[in-house]
Amino acid sequence: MRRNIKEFNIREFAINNIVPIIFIVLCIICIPLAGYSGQYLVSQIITRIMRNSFLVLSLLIPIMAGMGLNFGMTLGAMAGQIGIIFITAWNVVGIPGLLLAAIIATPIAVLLGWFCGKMLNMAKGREMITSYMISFFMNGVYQLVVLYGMGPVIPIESDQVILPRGYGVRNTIDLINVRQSIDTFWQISIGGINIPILTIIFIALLCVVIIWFRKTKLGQDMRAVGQDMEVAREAGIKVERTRILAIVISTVFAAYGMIIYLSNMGTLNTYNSHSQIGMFSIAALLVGGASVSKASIKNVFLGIILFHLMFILTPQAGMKLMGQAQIGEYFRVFVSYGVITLALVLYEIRTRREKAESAKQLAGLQKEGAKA
Amino acid sequence: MEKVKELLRSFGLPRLIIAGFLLLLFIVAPFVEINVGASLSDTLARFGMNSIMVLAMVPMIHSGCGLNFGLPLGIISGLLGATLSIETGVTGPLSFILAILYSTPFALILGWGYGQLLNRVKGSEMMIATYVGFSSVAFMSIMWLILPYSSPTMVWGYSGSGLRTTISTDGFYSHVLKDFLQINIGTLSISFGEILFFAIFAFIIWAFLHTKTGTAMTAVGSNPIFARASGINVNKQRTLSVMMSTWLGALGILCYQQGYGFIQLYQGPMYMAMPAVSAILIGGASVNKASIANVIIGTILYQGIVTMTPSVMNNLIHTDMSEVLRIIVSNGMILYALTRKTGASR
Amino acid sequence: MPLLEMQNVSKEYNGNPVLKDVSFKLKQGEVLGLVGENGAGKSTLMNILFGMDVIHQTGGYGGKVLIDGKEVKFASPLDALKAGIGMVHQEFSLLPGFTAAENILLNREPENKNVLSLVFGPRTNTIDRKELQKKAIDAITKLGVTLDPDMLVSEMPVGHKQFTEISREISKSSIRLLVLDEPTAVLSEKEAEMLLKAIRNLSAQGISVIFITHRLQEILDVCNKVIVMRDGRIINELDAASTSIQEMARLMVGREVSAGRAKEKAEERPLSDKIVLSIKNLWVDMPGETVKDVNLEVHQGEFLGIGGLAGQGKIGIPNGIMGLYPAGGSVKLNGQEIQLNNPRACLDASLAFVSEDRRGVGLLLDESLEWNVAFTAMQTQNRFLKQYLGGLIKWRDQEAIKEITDQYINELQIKCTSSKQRAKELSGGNQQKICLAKAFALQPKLLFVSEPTRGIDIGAKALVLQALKRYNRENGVTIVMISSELEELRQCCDRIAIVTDGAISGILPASTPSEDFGILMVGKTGKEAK
Amino acid sequence: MSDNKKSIKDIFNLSFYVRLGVIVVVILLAVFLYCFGKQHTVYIDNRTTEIDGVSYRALDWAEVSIDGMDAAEYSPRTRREATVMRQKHTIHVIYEDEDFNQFEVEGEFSIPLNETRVVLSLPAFVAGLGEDKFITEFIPMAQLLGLSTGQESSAEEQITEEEMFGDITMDF
Repeated sequence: MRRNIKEFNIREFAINNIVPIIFIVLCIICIPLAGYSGQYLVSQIITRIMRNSFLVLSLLIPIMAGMGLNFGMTLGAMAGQIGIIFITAWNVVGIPGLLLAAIIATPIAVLLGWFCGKMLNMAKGREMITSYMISFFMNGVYQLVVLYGMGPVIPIESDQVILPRGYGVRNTIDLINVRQSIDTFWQISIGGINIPILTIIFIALLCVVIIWFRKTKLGQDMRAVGQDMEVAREAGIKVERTRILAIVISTVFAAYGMIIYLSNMGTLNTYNSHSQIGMFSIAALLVGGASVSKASIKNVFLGIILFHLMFILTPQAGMKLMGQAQIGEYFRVFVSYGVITLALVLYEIRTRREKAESAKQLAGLQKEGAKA
Repeated sequence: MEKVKELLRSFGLPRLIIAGFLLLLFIVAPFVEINVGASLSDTLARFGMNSIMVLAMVPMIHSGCGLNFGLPLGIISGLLGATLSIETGVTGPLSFILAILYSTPFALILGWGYGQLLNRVKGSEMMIATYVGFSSVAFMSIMWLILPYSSPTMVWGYSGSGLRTTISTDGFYSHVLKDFLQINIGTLSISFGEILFFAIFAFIIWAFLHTKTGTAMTAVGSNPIFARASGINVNKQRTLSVMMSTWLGALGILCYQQGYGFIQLYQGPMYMAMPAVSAILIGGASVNKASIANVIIGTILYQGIVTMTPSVMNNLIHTDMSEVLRIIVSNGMILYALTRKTGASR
Repeated sequence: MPLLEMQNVSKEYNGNPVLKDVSFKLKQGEVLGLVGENGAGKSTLMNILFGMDVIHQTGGYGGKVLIDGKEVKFASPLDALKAGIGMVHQEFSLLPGFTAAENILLNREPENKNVLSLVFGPRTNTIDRKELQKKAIDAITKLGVTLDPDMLVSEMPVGHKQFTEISREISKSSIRLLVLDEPTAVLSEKEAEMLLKAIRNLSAQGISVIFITHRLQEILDVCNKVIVMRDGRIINELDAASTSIQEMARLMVGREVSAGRAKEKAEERPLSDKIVLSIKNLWVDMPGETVKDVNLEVHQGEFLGIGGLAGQGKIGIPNGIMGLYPAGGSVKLNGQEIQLNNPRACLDASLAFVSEDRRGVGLLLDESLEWNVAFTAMQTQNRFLKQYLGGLIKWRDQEAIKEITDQYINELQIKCTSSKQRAKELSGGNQQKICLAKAFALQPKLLFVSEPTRGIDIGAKALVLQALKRYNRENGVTIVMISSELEELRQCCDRIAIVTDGAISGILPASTPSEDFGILMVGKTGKEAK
Repeated sequence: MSDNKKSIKDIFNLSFYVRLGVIVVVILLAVFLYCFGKQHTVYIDNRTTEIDGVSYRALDWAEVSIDGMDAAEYSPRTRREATVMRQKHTIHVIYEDEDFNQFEVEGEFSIPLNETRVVLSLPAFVAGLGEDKFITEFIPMAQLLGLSTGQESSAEEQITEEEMFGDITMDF
């Protein structure tokens, strides 16, 4: 009997953590194939944690409020990019430039988040596909603003940013002036690996904010709304407003995350930096073992490490194995999408299984009754 | 007055705006020196190319599986059929028939699996469908690189392996339908071949919906609990509808390729579901109701806007904003359908 | 001065009086038992007390509600809460992922002020966990039950959930009157005892309680006085110390037999010996209507009624047999075992079912009446189809469908513009008739009808019942009708089975006096009656 | 209903003022960051120039340092650039005239806030002209001569559909 319970638990554990387990296995297979040195991998992973964790952390709050994976975080990324475009055009450099970008991005992100939240309140029960479509729709609006509005309508004069035709922003903008300014501001080197202290402080600060947020009244309300909107409403919690706030906060954090991301990358692809960000961030979070309804800071970091390990390894592994780096590149795209699909499907199946439990209980009761 | 209002409501405000906008474009067109006849034939040509993919939305909407964001899966079956047909070296119209034949088993098998998956995730089909589509595109991107194709028209010249990103259908089935029964009246040229091809499949779907099974499928979409209480195997009906949608998606892409002249591999199919989805929504469908009329009206309106805006815009303000406008209109339409209360009567 | 007083309260819904001239007084610390059948007006009375939206939307109420001798008119339940009235509903309103303490103080959490809240608003104050814990424990102690404040609701036994709900109400500092709506329905005996003790505790602390229940023994145990309601009236106000279960049960269901009604009574008919349907050890997992162990035999050609109070499982029986909810056990039709959990098998065996959930299960709201009537018959029996190519193509036969629909529209007097009208545009009564037509079109051997008169007006009610009766008498079809209204069952049925706690507690001929049914309904046969 | 109406006191409470204060502080911070972080390119120009009809001859030799940064030598017709942040700067010039007499001049100048690139004319500065005279807006040569930059025709970038939806193989 005892043994049975133990076996059952292991199986349950494996089912509940299938995504991280797949990734660990995948990485273990790929590490020798790719043949990178440990030092290289560690330094790469650190760079990528610094680059992406802010973005991924921004996803946590809507999950807490029961709104699922916020595909609309792309909206925040757009706001962050607009901030970056402005400071580049104005030639404001270094950390002051990034701070200014964040200040510019904040009201835009709040506005976009509010719009997104409003929309999602109109589509309860299918938040995810709706937030996904919002990101597509707003992508169009963003293109309109950036490609046609900037120059004639929004006064920006800078050959660095504006296309020679006089309006519209260039395809790629070199962010040389803000590039890694946070990372290099205060950096220590351990065993040949550079560790950017200031970035770590920022990320740690956000983690603390999220932990603190969970303890606030608003955080408690969000958890309540996430579990059962009707019960929360009966208790007098303003459900709609709480949900909008969750999205607004997420969008603003995503905007800051995007600024950190871009400053680390050093170039801005005006028209597509943001579009895949949501997908990759969500995939990273899911790889860390999060689900549609539950995610923690632990998931974020584990997810980024595993996901990026795969990200770094697969092209090289593909090269060694098949002679084509491209295979590895496509493979990691496949894995990213696949992980999201798998996580969504598993979540649905699990919810369903829980519903079927009560029937089993009844049948059991009947059997017991028959015996007695 | 009440009746007019009622009519307006049933027609839907966004649809009215889009139709009005298109009408405006046609009115403005002659004044900015645009040949209306050519524009019309362009619209019709695009209708012929895209209509079957829009038609592919109908079965799944009918069975309550929602909008088929997983259309890329059908497109991939079509691509497999197309590449296999070219690989055999058969040329001319026969290669088109061969492509259809080859893609059919893939479409049915993939559609069956896809249907099984969707049955397990009732209620959030659309999100999962989107990602099924995306993952399959990424997976096939790998496959296009490693599958042992050898036809020199398709593989990369320098490495001798892996398929090209775009493959010309010239000499195979390029324009087989387009040039069939083409009639030219002045600047207006209409290809009845494509329209006939669409009409055949539209008729088949229409007829199917009038049979016993089709009725059951509609009932499943209308109220799955009612259908179950009436002894219908809901999952079976849904799977059938998904298989039909996937197969039509495969046909749709073949039809598109013959008109366009190229096969687009790799990331090509990624976002092809979006135009089809928004076209049927513009045509008046909702998340769980659609008809053949919706398909026809929607495709004409959507393609009309796609063809007319660039030329009119360009001649009018010397700026081509059409691509951006298209993104806003089509995704805005999907968003509208998703956030409408009536869309979720279940 | 009484804490609560109602003076001549009355209420109508669309011209139907549901409450007539209700007056009573409740003193501080008193426990008042409120009993009555479903639909006797208990919930309407409570809705009025709480100022629920339904009341305002349907034209308010007549009479006066006084608290401390002053007239009050609550605009919303929140106002009632402010005045110190709390209610614990039958359905739990708890968050499964929160602890008992968190649930008890939901949205009333004690907060620690911090600087950020000045910028971002008071919702960024952190929650004072210690204080929260303390307040929760205070409430639990006040109630006098054992409840771990740190336990997650999802891991609690049902009883503890109930205690959490009650604790939440009494944690509100102003609470003076607590309304408990069937709090013991879901509890085990031991838990129920604890709850009754808790009620006495509250009463001792000066909190008044209105206790709504169907378990009459409990009324005797804790209440000071009992109000029995029937048909929207207070039939009697009894002193709990000097009444008995029998008396209450009689008052609850007993009706003055008026001359008009007597005529409607079903005529006595000899019962056929042949058993059509035999049910053994049936369990059904239908939320809110769980069937635990039902054994029942239905005779050829009879009109069997199944009654019982809401939530006892009577509705679960047909839903389980027809495969709409997971079920187990054995069901035999004419000696042939019927496969459970398979609606098709039941339909193929010539069973038919008119569901109580018209809009959810019974109809295709977005489709035409024709589809609604003919669909099931078309799918299961291949009727209304034209066959081409040797049956390969089965084409919908529009004419045949229209014909049968028009036939039923005439027969059942369905009010509609045409047979093409969409089902959702019809009124409730006409929708119900469409559901009947759908079932009749199946030409079943045995028909289950569940709550056929729920939510439809009186005129339509009579028509529906007549149609069923006629169908039974003229076509010889066995009908099993489930209804919450005993009177309705007595009008049509030959025998009536009463379901209590997921099992049949007794079957009596329809002519049996209604008091006997009342006893069957409320008592766990014998045990509580003794 | 009366609860829903907020009195004026409720709106103008402490929280309101704090919020207002925070917004003002953030805006001020933004302005400060803009001034502080804006990078300007100063082209230090040592060539003969004519201002208000007066001609100033290029210095024969000069050593210039801005904000105490490394000094650079200038002969006539030299132009060097210095990138600086903020508006106010000091300039330290050591120069020789025809007679090899060394002079040392130190001065302050401030760059107009919205100018990204300015030209500082050494002869004019040394001659002791006003700030608005020796600092002028930088106008690219090509634009000055009315030529097309050539960049224009080649670099007309087309934004295609793929770019609008993003490249799936991008790094993250």
